[in-house]
Amino acid sequence: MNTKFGRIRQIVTDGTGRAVIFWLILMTIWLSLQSTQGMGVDARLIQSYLVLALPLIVASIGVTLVIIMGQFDLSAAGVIAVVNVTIASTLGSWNPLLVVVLMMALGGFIGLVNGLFVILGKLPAIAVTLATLIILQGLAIVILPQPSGKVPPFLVDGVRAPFVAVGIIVVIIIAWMLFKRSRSGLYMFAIGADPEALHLSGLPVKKIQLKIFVIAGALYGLAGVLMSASLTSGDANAADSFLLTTFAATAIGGTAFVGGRGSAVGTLFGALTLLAIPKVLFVFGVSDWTQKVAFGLLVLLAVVAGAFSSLRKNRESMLLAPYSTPTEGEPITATKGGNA
Amino acid sequence: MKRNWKVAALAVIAASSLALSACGGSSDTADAGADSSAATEAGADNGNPCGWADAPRAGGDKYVVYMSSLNIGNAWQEEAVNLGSAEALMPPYSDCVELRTERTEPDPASQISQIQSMTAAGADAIVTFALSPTAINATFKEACDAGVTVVIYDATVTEPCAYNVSYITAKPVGSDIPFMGYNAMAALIDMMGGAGDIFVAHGVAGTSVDNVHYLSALAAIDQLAPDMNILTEWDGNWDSAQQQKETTKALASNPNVVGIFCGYGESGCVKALKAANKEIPVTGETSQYFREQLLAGWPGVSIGSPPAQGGIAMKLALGVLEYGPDAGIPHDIEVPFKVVTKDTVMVCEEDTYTEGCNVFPAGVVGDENTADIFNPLLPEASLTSAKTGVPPAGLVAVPFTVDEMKSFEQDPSRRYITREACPEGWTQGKLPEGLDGCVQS
Amino acid sequence: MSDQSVIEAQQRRSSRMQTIYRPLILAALALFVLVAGRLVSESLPSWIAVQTVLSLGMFLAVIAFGQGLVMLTGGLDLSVPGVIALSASTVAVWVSFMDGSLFVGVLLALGVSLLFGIVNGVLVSVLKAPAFIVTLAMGAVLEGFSLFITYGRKSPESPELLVTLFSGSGKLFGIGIPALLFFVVGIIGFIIQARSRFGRNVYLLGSSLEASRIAGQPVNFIQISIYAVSGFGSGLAGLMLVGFSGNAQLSLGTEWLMPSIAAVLVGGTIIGSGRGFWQSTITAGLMLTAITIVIQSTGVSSGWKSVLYGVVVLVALLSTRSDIGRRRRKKISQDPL
Amino acid sequence: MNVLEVSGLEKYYGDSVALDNAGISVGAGEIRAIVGENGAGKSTMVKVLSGIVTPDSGEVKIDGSVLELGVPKASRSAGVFTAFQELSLIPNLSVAENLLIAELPTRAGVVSRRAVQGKAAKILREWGVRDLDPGLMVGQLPLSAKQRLELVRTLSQNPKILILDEPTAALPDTDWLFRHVRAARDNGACVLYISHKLAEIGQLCESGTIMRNGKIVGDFSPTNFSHDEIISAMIGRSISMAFPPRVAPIPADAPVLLKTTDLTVGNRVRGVTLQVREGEIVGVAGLEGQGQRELFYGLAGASPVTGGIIEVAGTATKISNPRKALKAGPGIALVPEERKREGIFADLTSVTNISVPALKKLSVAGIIRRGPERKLAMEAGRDAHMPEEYLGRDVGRLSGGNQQKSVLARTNLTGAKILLMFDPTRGIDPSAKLEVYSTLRTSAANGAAVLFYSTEIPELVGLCDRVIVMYQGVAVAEFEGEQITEDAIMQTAVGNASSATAAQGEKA
Repeated sequence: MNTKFGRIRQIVTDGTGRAVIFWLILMTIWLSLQSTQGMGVDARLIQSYLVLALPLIVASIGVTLVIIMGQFDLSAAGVIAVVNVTIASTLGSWNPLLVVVLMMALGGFIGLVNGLFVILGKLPAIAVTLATLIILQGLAIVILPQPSGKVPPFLVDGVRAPFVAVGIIVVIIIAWMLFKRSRSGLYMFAIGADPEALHLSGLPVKKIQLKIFVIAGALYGLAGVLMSASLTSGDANAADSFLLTTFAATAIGGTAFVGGRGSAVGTLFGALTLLAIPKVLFVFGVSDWTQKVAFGLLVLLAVVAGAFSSLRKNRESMLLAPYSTPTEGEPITATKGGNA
Repeated sequence: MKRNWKVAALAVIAASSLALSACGGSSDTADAGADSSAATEAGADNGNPCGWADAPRAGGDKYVVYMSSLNIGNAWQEEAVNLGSAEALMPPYSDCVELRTERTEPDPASQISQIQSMTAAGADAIVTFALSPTAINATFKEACDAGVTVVIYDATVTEPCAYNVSYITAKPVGSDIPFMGYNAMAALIDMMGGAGDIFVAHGVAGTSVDNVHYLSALAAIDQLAPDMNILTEWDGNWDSAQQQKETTKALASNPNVVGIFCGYGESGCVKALKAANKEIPVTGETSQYFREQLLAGWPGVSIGSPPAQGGIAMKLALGVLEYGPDAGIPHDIEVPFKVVTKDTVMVCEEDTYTEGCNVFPAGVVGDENTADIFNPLLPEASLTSAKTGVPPAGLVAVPFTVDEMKSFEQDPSRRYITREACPEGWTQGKLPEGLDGCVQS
Repeated sequence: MSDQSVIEAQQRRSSRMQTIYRPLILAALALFVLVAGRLVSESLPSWIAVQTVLSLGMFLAVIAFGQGLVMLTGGLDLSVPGVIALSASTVAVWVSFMDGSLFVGVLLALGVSLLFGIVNGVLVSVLKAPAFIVTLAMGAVLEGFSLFITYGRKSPESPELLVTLFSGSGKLFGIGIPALLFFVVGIIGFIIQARSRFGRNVYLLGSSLEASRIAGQPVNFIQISIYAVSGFGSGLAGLMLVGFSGNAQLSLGTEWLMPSIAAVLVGGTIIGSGRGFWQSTITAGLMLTAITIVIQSTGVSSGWKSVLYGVVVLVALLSTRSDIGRRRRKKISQDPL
Repeated sequence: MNVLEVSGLEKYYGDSVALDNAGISVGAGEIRAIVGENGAGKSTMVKVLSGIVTPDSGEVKIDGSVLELGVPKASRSAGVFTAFQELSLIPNLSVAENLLIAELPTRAGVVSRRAVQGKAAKILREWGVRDLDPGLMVGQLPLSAKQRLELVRTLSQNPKILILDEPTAALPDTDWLFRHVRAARDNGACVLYISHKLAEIGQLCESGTIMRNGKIVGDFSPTNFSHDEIISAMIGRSISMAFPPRVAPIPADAPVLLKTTDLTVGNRVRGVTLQVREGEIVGVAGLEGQGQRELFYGLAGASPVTGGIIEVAGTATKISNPRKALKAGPGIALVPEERKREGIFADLTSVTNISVPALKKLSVAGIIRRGPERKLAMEAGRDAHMPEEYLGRDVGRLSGGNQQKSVLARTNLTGAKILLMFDPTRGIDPSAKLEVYSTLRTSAANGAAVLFYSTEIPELVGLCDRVIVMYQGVAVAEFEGEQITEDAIMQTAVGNASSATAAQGEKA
């Protein structure tokens, strides 16, 4: 398995690796066709593509964390909408950093409420977050009856400044690498796999779950800020599509919906893929009904390919499972694995 | 064995997705072919195609113009984009313009992405329906800065560099009072004899168009029938299915209603009323179904957004390309609309514009299609264009003159509603219709 | 073995709680809501209101049936709006443009819905792709297809028969046909889910896929047939809705997806377990419909309305929580006696 | 003065009682056995002591100071450490991370793999475990290794109060454990040892406590109490712990129902040749993870067979899934290893669980006739010694024994003549075990061919007509009649037999 082929095989069967590959393919198609059509490829095109992707990336990562923990969260779209209209209606001229902190706190608070209902109220997460979603989307319209308002200019220009988007993405990747290896990170994966075992080990499972809900909420808050920055205004309906796209990004990123496994980096590229698809369709001149069909099929392709290869992977791992001699003899040898 | 056919399944998906992209592409090139066939040698004094003000951004012998609407299978959206496309495919424009039609998925990110793509692909003009009056602004600004002419129809945007072609603040033909909401509500009150309780349907909550309609309608109530009650309100989402569902619910809780302020999707309201066999006054927009009901004597007023705005917006865009951005073409155009009641409803000859006609013969178009494709500003409109996006042979566009366009400029007092700002020399104040507007300072 | 027998008694109670009490509670709540509606409209409660709740509840029930089965086995069917749109436009286009017979049109529509349901099922069961995302993408594809078949056409109108059947204009003993159909749907659904072999297989699969496999159940076939049924149900709903609203359009199903999921959840079905009962789902559907009717006629602005709706859903979830009975009894058992 | 003083513990789940005024006191340096049927409250008491479960009332004193109940941290800091029956290990974390889960060493908030693994490796070495790579995912370990890891994790905390709940359920060499338990005892720890295996208790414990229905029903001294006496006390009525008698030796001409030749499953089963005759119970012995699971699952079509021939009733058959297995010749049915995951439908009633194979013939026009279903389930249940009053109940709520009985009842209903019983008696109480034995024997007497794997060698000795020993995926030895002794089996199972070394070489 340590042959070059083996390693390539490993990348392809690994969710994250596959997401990256799929994304790279789409990007190549897009940019190559773009450059052959009229205007060439300039940095600003890619820059604005990344800026547009940022909110989805951050929100989807929030969703991913909750899913890794073995729970479900539909409230992202609601939080983002509320944050967006709050900024546009009242915080338009506030200190941008304060805005970021406040909005992440707001998101975190909503995450806390979700978590309390799920963990203490013993209600299914999907049901609770569906309810909070409806509530939050309503609140958004109450706060901002019609699109208007402005976003702190520093935020707007800040996010658009060259290399900021790339910078944020790099930061996200590093942050994930660290979080994954932090205690909370390990516990998150553990809960997703077997909360009972963690409980028996004497660890505060509920507290950890709550923590993840809060972190996810805070990330939605941040996503709301980023979206506001790219919309430069408030619109109560602007975030509606996040309800489903966040999950699509997570799935394309190779995170299984069963808990205990998954990767934020995969999700990051899942989100980038989702936003690359329209670009590809555009350069192909795909419009009208074919647009929806092609989009659907590409998403299916991404996900099914993932499911398919991981299916084979499982089968192999079954066959390659190691021997063990429980007597104190030769050591057990098997593929070591980290989370995700 | 098992695995093999899984592979097959994947292969199928992959293949079909590519196939679709391809056929999408081909369909587009077909459009291009349509006009290039009509293309002639672009000869002109200043060397530009058709002798227009500036050279095409992408070079080439034609101006690249994008026409875009929402991809939601909505009859009105289709007609608007079709009338716009047809305009660019009529002589004289067909020789100067390469038309590219697009559809936008209904979420801001998609539209932003698409506008960016259009700009990058060398658009000279973008004529589009905007999802939000504010959310796309930054992107429109980028396009403007890149030298693209951006024209928005129906709903408006607050970005100053973009041209708004809209009916929202306009006056109906033959009326001195602006605002569709106000006029519709006034007509409803009139039909109800100035008293009684009503339902009010919103469009999509949280949009400016809906807000303007709603507020001006409320203003009408305040001024004309202050003691009238609104029993129930709902979000109709400008969708007849939703309108019907909501009307049915509302009738369940308030069967004693005597009038409905319905708006787009009115056929849903009427159908729900019929199911409950109640024949009460309804305000609706311009669907063929509703106009036919009026023809059959239903008490109602049909007054709504003309899809002709698509064509008008296209003409404006081409005008800007022809005369140049500095020719003084106004950025705010008000498109007049018609008020039709059971007394003024009149059947058209199929596919031609006879003055005053406002409904097609039964069976020519579908229930949801709008009966109101003709507009004083778009005499060259035709049913074929509205249906297919391709003008019937021999039909010729009637270009605007700059003065013509100026004559339809929006009244500055109503500028605040669409731009959230007043022109210089004006300050924010209340309009006679009760809305925020601008007053001369 | 005293504790065992105690557990048994408790089991009896909690299962009755599930199969009888909860649906009754929900139905009672639905009625109560209509009565309480008096506060916002003096013409409530009324016979019309009851009929409306029943007929709208009928559409919801038809969609929630398949949705419920899918959720029992740990999935979600987000392709519902797509299937509804496709089946609706299929029948409408077939009848109004191809001048085909309604019968064939209906068969076509249902056939297409069934087909794509099966495709969903194959992707989920055989290729082990997450149902959530498969059905989501499939929904987009189907919306594309229904755009395609109605593309460039005048919006297709519904066959007369469907209109009279489902628009509520057609009546039987003075009662709207849809309202009556609610009970038909309820009974058929109950027979399939609670009494039929197929229903049993669904519960077994939902309770434990592995055990089903070892016990020699045809798991893939069952899973595929579940999604097929869900597709078929949505297709059926498409036919009903195209009759209800008089013409086919893309948006026909969009307003029904979330309510169908909400009905199943408020009905107490737990995703990916063998727990959940049809009678609770449909009564939950009735209650939610009644609530929307009353909320609609409150004077508050549309934003507040959805806030109110969300809160009510949350409250409904809390009040019908499956372990609530057990908790109460625990307190009793704690006192010295 | 006792180290552990428990008094008046009460715990109700709904209106079922798990602990009923339970009290116990253990002194320093004492190894106290706690015995009782499943559902007697042993595990609940363990969880109360560990702070996992909060009792409704009661008090726990350690060294005279009251322990804060329901707080895991408090219990740990008071020196209570537990090795749980249902192993508290996380499958997707490494051995090292599991070993140190409670206090993972972090560097700048990040848990450094190297530090953790180093520390873990040291601990493992201290406790004489050299066969566990700290970097391995626990999910990939065989059950025996997991159990060992759980034990090391508990022992390494130098507990003041050491609680071991069924520590040898999957542990092959008990000596290793006993060595360390005694060591802990000598360092003044007090040990609560919960087990169904009375033989072990006799070896290890000085004193014993018997629980029943959440109550303490008395103490006993393992040395001078007979097993039957203890068991009678546990279940409240007297029974004798005897295996059902073997029927007369199987006639040589009895038809061979199941025969494999060089059967391979992945690389876990590497060329197993065996045959089971009608009316015969063939035992399979082997330490955890020697391929016996794959053998059973391969035969049942639950794992892909990669080579060799399976002959069912004399005809070579390809078995690609459990459904095919049931249909093959006289039918092959499997009683799976993981009862909770693969055996029962926890959310559904026993009737529903049992009637699965009969659904087709129970239903008319796709509708299940419920009367006949109940009747059929009741009969099948009776044959499997399933008390009728449980039939209407969700299986997930029944004791392990009754769960297993419902699985056996279902297996019988399939009418399959070839029964693959994979450790059907794991973790179920003595009386239930007896009933399982007799069920097996009866079906064998009725002409079934039974392949029977058990982790408890005495069962194989007591029940089987023949025993095959697996080592490293190969059948290394076969014993018949008088040859079947615990010692012989154990010797070959750990690979000491000459054939085993051959297998070794084969592997290398």
